[in-house]
Amino acid sequence: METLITVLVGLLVTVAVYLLLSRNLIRVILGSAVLSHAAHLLLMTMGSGLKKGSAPLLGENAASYVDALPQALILTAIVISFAVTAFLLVLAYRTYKKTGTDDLYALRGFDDE
Amino acid sequence: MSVNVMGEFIGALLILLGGIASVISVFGLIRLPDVYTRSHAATKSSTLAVLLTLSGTFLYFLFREQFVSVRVLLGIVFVFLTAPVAGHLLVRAAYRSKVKLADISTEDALHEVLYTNETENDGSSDKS
Amino acid sequence: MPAQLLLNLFIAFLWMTLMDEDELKFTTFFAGFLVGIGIIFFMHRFFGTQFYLRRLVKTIKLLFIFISELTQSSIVVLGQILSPKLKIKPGIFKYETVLKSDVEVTMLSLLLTLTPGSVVMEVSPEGDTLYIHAMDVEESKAGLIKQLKNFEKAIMEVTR
Amino acid sequence: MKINDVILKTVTRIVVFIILTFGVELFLSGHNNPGGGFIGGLVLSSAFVLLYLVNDIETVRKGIPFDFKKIAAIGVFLAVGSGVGSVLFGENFLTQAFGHFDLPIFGVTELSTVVLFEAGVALTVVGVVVTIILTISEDV
Amino acid sequence: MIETMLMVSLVLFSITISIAIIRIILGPSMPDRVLALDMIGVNLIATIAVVSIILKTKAFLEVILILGILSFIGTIAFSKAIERGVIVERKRDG
Amino acid sequence: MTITLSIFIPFLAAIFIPLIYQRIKSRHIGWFVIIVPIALFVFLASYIPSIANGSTYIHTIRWVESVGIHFTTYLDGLSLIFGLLITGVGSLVILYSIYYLSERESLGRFYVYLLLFMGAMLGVVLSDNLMVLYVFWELTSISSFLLIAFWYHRKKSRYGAQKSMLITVSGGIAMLAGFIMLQSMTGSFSVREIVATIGQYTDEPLFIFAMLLVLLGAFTKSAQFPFHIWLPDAMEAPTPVSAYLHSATMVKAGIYLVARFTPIFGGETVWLYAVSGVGVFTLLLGSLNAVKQTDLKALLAYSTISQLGLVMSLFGLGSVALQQGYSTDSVIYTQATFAALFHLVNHSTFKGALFMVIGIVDHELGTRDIRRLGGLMAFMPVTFTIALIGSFSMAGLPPFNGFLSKEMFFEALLNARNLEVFTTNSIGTLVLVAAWIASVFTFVYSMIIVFQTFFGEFHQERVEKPINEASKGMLIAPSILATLVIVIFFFPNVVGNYLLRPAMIAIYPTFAGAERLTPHIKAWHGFNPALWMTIGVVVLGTILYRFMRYWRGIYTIAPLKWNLDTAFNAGLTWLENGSHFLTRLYMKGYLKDYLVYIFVFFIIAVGGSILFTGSYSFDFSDDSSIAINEFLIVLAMAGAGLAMIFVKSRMTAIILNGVLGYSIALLFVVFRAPDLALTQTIVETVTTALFLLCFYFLPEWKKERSGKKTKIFNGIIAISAGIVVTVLGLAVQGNKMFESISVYFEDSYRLAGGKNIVNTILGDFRAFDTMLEVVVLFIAGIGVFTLIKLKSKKEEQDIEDQ
Amino acid sequence: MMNNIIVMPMIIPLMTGIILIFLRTRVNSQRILSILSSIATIAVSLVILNRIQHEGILRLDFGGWLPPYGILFVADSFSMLLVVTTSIVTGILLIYAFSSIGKQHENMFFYPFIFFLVAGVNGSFLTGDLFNMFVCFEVMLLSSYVLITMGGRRIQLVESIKYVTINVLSSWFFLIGIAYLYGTVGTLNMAHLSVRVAEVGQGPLLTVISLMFLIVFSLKAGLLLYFWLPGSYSAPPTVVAALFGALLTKVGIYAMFRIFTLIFYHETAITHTAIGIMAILTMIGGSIGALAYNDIRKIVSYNVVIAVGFILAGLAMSSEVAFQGAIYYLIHDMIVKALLFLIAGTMIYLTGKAKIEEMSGLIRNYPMLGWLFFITMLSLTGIPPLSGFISKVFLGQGAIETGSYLLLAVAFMSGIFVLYSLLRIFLNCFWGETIISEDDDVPLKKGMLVPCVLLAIMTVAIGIGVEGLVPYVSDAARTLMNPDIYIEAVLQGNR
Ligand code: NA
Ligand code: NA
Repeated sequence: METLITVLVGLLVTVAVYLLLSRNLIRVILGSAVLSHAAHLLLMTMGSGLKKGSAPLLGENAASYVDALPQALILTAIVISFAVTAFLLVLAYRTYKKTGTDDLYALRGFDDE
Repeated sequence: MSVNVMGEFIGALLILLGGIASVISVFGLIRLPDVYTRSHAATKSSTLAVLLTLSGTFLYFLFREQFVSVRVLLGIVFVFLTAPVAGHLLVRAAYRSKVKLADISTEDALHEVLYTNETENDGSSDKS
Repeated sequence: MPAQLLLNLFIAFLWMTLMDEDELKFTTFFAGFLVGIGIIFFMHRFFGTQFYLRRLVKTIKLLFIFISELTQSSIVVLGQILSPKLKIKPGIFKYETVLKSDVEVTMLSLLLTLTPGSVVMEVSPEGDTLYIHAMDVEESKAGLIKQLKNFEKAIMEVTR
Repeated sequence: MKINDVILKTVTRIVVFIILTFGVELFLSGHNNPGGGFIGGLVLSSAFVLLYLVNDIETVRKGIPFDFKKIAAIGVFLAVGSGVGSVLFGENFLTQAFGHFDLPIFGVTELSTVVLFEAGVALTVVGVVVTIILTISEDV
Repeated sequence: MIETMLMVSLVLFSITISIAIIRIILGPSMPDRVLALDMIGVNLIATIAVVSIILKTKAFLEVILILGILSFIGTIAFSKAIERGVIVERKRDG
Repeated sequence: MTITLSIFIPFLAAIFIPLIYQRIKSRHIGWFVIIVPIALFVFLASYIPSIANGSTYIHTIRWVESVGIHFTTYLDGLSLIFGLLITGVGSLVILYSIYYLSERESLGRFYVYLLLFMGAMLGVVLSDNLMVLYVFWELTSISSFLLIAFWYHRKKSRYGAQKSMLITVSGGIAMLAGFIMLQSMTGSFSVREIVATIGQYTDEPLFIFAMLLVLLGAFTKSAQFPFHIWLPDAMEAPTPVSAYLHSATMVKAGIYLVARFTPIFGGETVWLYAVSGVGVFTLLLGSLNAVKQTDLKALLAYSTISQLGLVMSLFGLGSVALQQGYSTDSVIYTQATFAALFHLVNHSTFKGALFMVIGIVDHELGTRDIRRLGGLMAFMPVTFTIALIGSFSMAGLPPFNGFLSKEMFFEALLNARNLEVFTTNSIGTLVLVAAWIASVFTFVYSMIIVFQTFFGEFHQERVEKPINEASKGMLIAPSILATLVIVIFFFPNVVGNYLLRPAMIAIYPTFAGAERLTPHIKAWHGFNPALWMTIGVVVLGTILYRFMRYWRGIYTIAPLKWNLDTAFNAGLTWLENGSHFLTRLYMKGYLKDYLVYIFVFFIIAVGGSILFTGSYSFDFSDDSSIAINEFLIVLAMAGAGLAMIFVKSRMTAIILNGVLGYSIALLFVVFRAPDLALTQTIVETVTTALFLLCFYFLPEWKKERSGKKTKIFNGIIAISAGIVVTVLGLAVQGNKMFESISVYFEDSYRLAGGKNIVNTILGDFRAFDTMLEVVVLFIAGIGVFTLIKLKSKKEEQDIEDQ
Repeated sequence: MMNNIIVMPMIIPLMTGIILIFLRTRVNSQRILSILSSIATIAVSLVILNRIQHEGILRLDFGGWLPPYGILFVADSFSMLLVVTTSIVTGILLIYAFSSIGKQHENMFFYPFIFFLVAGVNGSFLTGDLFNMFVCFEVMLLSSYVLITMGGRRIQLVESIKYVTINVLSSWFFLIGIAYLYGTVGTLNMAHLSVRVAEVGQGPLLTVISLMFLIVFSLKAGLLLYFWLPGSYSAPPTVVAALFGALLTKVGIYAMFRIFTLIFYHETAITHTAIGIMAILTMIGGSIGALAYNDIRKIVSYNVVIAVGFILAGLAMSSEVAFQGAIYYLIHDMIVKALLFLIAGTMIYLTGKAKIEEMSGLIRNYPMLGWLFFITMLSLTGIPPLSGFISKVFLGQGAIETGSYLLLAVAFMSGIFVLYSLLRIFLNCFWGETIISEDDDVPLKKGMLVPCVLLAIMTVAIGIGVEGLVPYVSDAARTLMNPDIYIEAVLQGNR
């Protein structure tokens, strides 16, 4: 399972990187969203094993529990990446309204002296 | 076979039925000609599938752990309430965004009301 | 009606004290409540009012109508999907309902939409006309309208 | 023909209350079951989002006349402040206290300062999500 | 026996989800995709229900309701986006 | 203590001058300023007797004690000479400037700079600590910079200032590196301590580097080839400044440094080659260039370069004595150093006088162009006399002090010719010839100054102002210097015994007892080779001067035509253009390019090191099982992910992203993470809603217009990045080295009263993370609000949008 | 152990930021509170710094959970020196903001974002937990995202898209780096990480993982991967640019030092060599960039890049003296870069132009500003006795001690490029013909000048009074050189 997920992570990274290298702003943002999916999955596989134990709830009296720490970390990471994605999205929206384009080739900024 | 095992079995059976219903409905999703007919398959059959499964789950927990899962009950109610609304909204959106009916369609009572008087037509432009 | 409810609660408490258990249990209370319902149903004519859980009964009745319709039409639609050759003639038709309030119209729409083969597409701004998409207009229009009437009646029993 | 959202609106009226109740339940049960301030907050805010989706902003604002930025700020204030609070009690920053109390009606109940912290989290989430959605929607 | 039935239904749900994804990719119209997404959401509910039976835990029952809520909200949002473009209106004109 | 104070007095004065200047506008502020150098001169002069008796004075103020940087002042013979020069010439220059600069100029600024310089220069020569020395060293560069650009509205002034600053500060930085190396070797920043212990370290590999770096500092400051190019442009400064900084004192800081470091580095042959080689070359080049100048000040600048080269080469030759080690025979070589010190003093007198004279000409006539001048002798007799004295001294003619030091220079060269290092390949002769030729040209340009300016016909129409002799005040200072030129010729041994001898002892501590360390200076010592050389100079020089128009053409021939200035300017332009070109090459402003850089770096660094270190040992034995449905989900995710790349509608892409998100939630369920599954589902939905919200305003995707090549390139990067992440992930899974700390948290109910471990971690064990995460969310929320609501109104004033 | 005080440098700004949200429209109250809060932060930081000298490294276990299980703050001289400098610089920059940022911004939560930024920065300096550092980074980054876009001018939006995207990417690298590290050694506490890495020896795999962190912090610090920096630092309002120029890269630099001295210090042949090469390339790239443009903001931004290379050259050398040099330079650079950005911004404010060829003779109308620039230029060049000098000496000693001559050469040469690039500004803009007539003279507000003067005083004071800093800096360098001191303090009897 770990291997499968890690390969999936690699695949998601590939997709995300490809999207990030696009010239369309929305693709870039989508890329960053996929990227964070990949990171969260990767973090999951880095615990002490997938599916080895039950859900980390003491009420259910299981013999062993899965690694809870990565879960906590991912939770934090999800929230942060949500915050960032939200901001980035609004930034894209504002930029489009201001400049009339979402083509990153047209959005060079300072270096186009 | 005790009552509990019996209950569990019924639960599992319901779930299996749900699975089958689900596959059939997704079959419809592929097979049917337009979004309107597909929506029949999707919203109804899959709703059925979920209701079956959730009922099965409810029974399973009830008989196995004597646990009355309010959440599952609430889930059933919720799906009951919302699935048709979702279907209705989607079909309406499809029609208003001018997704064509399949050629085999025979009757369109809505066309005259919506599109004969274009001035009344608000917000049906395809923005997506 | 509140009187019936209070009475029912009283019966439940009574039941609980009669049971005389070590601790307070919800199940005991619930059992008492059920007993109360039974007692009150038999005695409600003494109050001169209708049984306060009448709507519940009617609702259950509506539910049964719905489930039977659901099963019937599900079979029809599943058959249509699975039949080797699609022989459906979909279409949109208009239905003017006798129902008035938002809740009633909504209930009707939900039930109709939940049963396979039909989806409510639009409700007219006045709220009295439904535009319905049917999987097979030619074959099942009559059946659908019968179903609608069925639902309308059952709904009115609950709401009015 | 004008769009008539009667079905949607009617169902929403019921659904919103289910969601809200569920959200509060999640928030409270978080310490022992899945849930907690964050998830609870998200569910609560999804109820608000639903309201905004189904009705328009002006209508919702009439019913819920809060400044959601302030709500978020209050939330953060609570979350950070609960940490500062423990400093005032001479404990390490962010020390949470918990204990089991025998309360008259609820029986043996666990009370924890985490609740305060989680409430802050929940309020922030609600405030922020709604603020974001409102801000974008209002900017046409 | 029960175990097998559950596993089979799990596979069935997974197939449904996979096919729905194909529908999303193929379209052709946007409502088609949203329809498929909605279907995925609903089937996820079923899947999670089955998974929690298999895992013998009640931990995921919350997820069921949440998924129901969210797939509903999502579908509303999408249909409004398709129908009107704007999904939250400032003031409804009607 | 008082010596330390003498460094600070000019700085203190510099602070007070602006205050006084604001009050007293009626009087020339210079009269207040001049008190400072005169007082300091008198004060330093009072040390002459005791220093001559062999005393030295040292005083330390602690500064950065822990690093060994102390504010230590050290007064010995060498620093005394320089101290006297600085204050003495300083007094005269200020006196001169009082008449030279009108009160309309920003005198406050001028004198502040000048005092700053004076303090800095005193600091350079009086500091024992290398770091403190460096402090003052750079301060002289800065004050020079400010003085050169005193008239900063002139383009040429700014250019000159920039050039001098760049060159001297660069040299200074090199020197700093050298100093640090010295300290690293010897463990001390104190020159005296280093001198005392250097013998142990001469074999260190750094020793030579340190030497070269220090020399770089000295050469840049003293305008040695090829760094001399800043000096002619520094002539844009007001003439008093040129006289003071760029001829008498600051440019001699490099000389001072060489002298100071002779006991440290002098034992090395490299030192000899470098110092005397560069010196002679500079001497020759300077004199050759001086001849072709038409601007008198430029002529003097090149002459200064040349004379500095002369002094420099002498110091180099003098170091031979150290290489030979102390013996009665080797003492002879110290004569070169003696000559150097002597010429140093002499040069300050005659060159100072000459600068002032040229300043007078410029001041009175408004031009310094030789081609426009002539016949001034009749109108400006005093000026002429001073010019004559100065020039003839520079040319090495008696009865002026220049004659004495020039003769000693030739003698030193003749002595050096017998050296072992030189005899082998006749370099000695070459040096001798070069020096002699340089002297010939020195003679020529000295004559040019005198004859082309003061003889011939005067044409009023060629100059800017009506001709008049300069005011008496302006003549006082050059007159004093001219007098000194003659006085020193007649009483050279006063200078020799009281000033030069202690300095010699400072430079050759090991030779302190040697009788012949300070020779008796005689004007007449018979017809020795040196005298013959001088006669030769005069004869050939006269001939060349007379027939100049016939040979001037040689300046158009290649090596003489070559101009380092053009090279310098071209270098700077090339640097700027090249920088622009290079930077623009990779700073394109496209986000994509920047991302490509990052990924390429990632692939090379991480991927490369995985390959390089072989960290790709996998171990799949610990993997948990995969159920069919799980496999299907993963497959579906892969499909949805890949499809995102190809879909044509952004809405579809969003839906696919949602599918990914929900599927991950499902995976979280499979992985027993209920809280995650919950959060992921909601967050995914809200994110999707946000996407939809914004989409209303955004345009539909256009087809990517990038070509096939770009797509393939992007694809390769994307795939490589994916592979690296996966491989590293697998490697880590196969190499778990420790038990995770998270077992501890399974005790959460007892520890923190919660049964949901994840929630307990979030709310208790790692509550701080959660608190900050909430803050992050909050910032994003308020930030979105700000981003949308705050719109700048003054859009048209957007400068970057021009 | 009650060390609650060491969370204060983060919590005071955080709470201030939150409270300021409620004071949205009351600008004066905002200002007063801001200043009071800054003073409090400075005071608290100074107290902590001095306590460390007597009591050794201080730590605070949040919630009382012992490391490595809980999160903790660790205050050592290195981190506290940076915290102190940050607090002081921010306080001074706030004064500049009062007179320059404008009511529009002030009503839009400008000050809260500044305080959140500072909270993030100080948190990053103080945290002893790797994942918490990630979170602190995000607090800082999110604030910086907002600040860079505030005002919404075209250029801000365009540049911030790049800035945000690149930072999102670097955060991602950070996250997966943490994932890998956690997967290998199973802990997050930095001291504990150090212990565990040392226990198994930093094998190839751990070295590869350490390179992940190299990428992350290089991106944040602008080490080699600095291409995002010039644009982003040129776009926002002056105060913000100054804040960025002074603080943001420093956090990356700090993290780089922390990680590569505390955890990954075993394989210097790979990691530190890489850092050295990158530092050299950074200095070269920065130097070239500083000469490449005529836009003041760009020149100034590339100067930031040069400094990054310079400081990390100290890390590459990896000796106590070199660390001292780097720390001095860090402190110096925070102050003087802030000053430089302020002056550059003020120049643009006064003239409405940004290119050097479009300005001239400013010194006549604004002599004070001109001389401040002059001091800044000298200080950055490393001219004594200003603050940049001493670090140059230490770094030079470190280079010689470790035989890093190429680093030494490039580092010292970069000083010349700094000088030249700034000299171009000085000569072209301050000197030359005065082109602004007395009538067009935009008055230079006192509120803008005072902060500049304060910063200039600091660079002089630090330069001359450097002995006062010596104990702190040498303690900081000693701790960096001997990770055991840090580990001992964090895991006292708890290994
Ligand atoms: Na996400
Ligand atoms: Na992220």
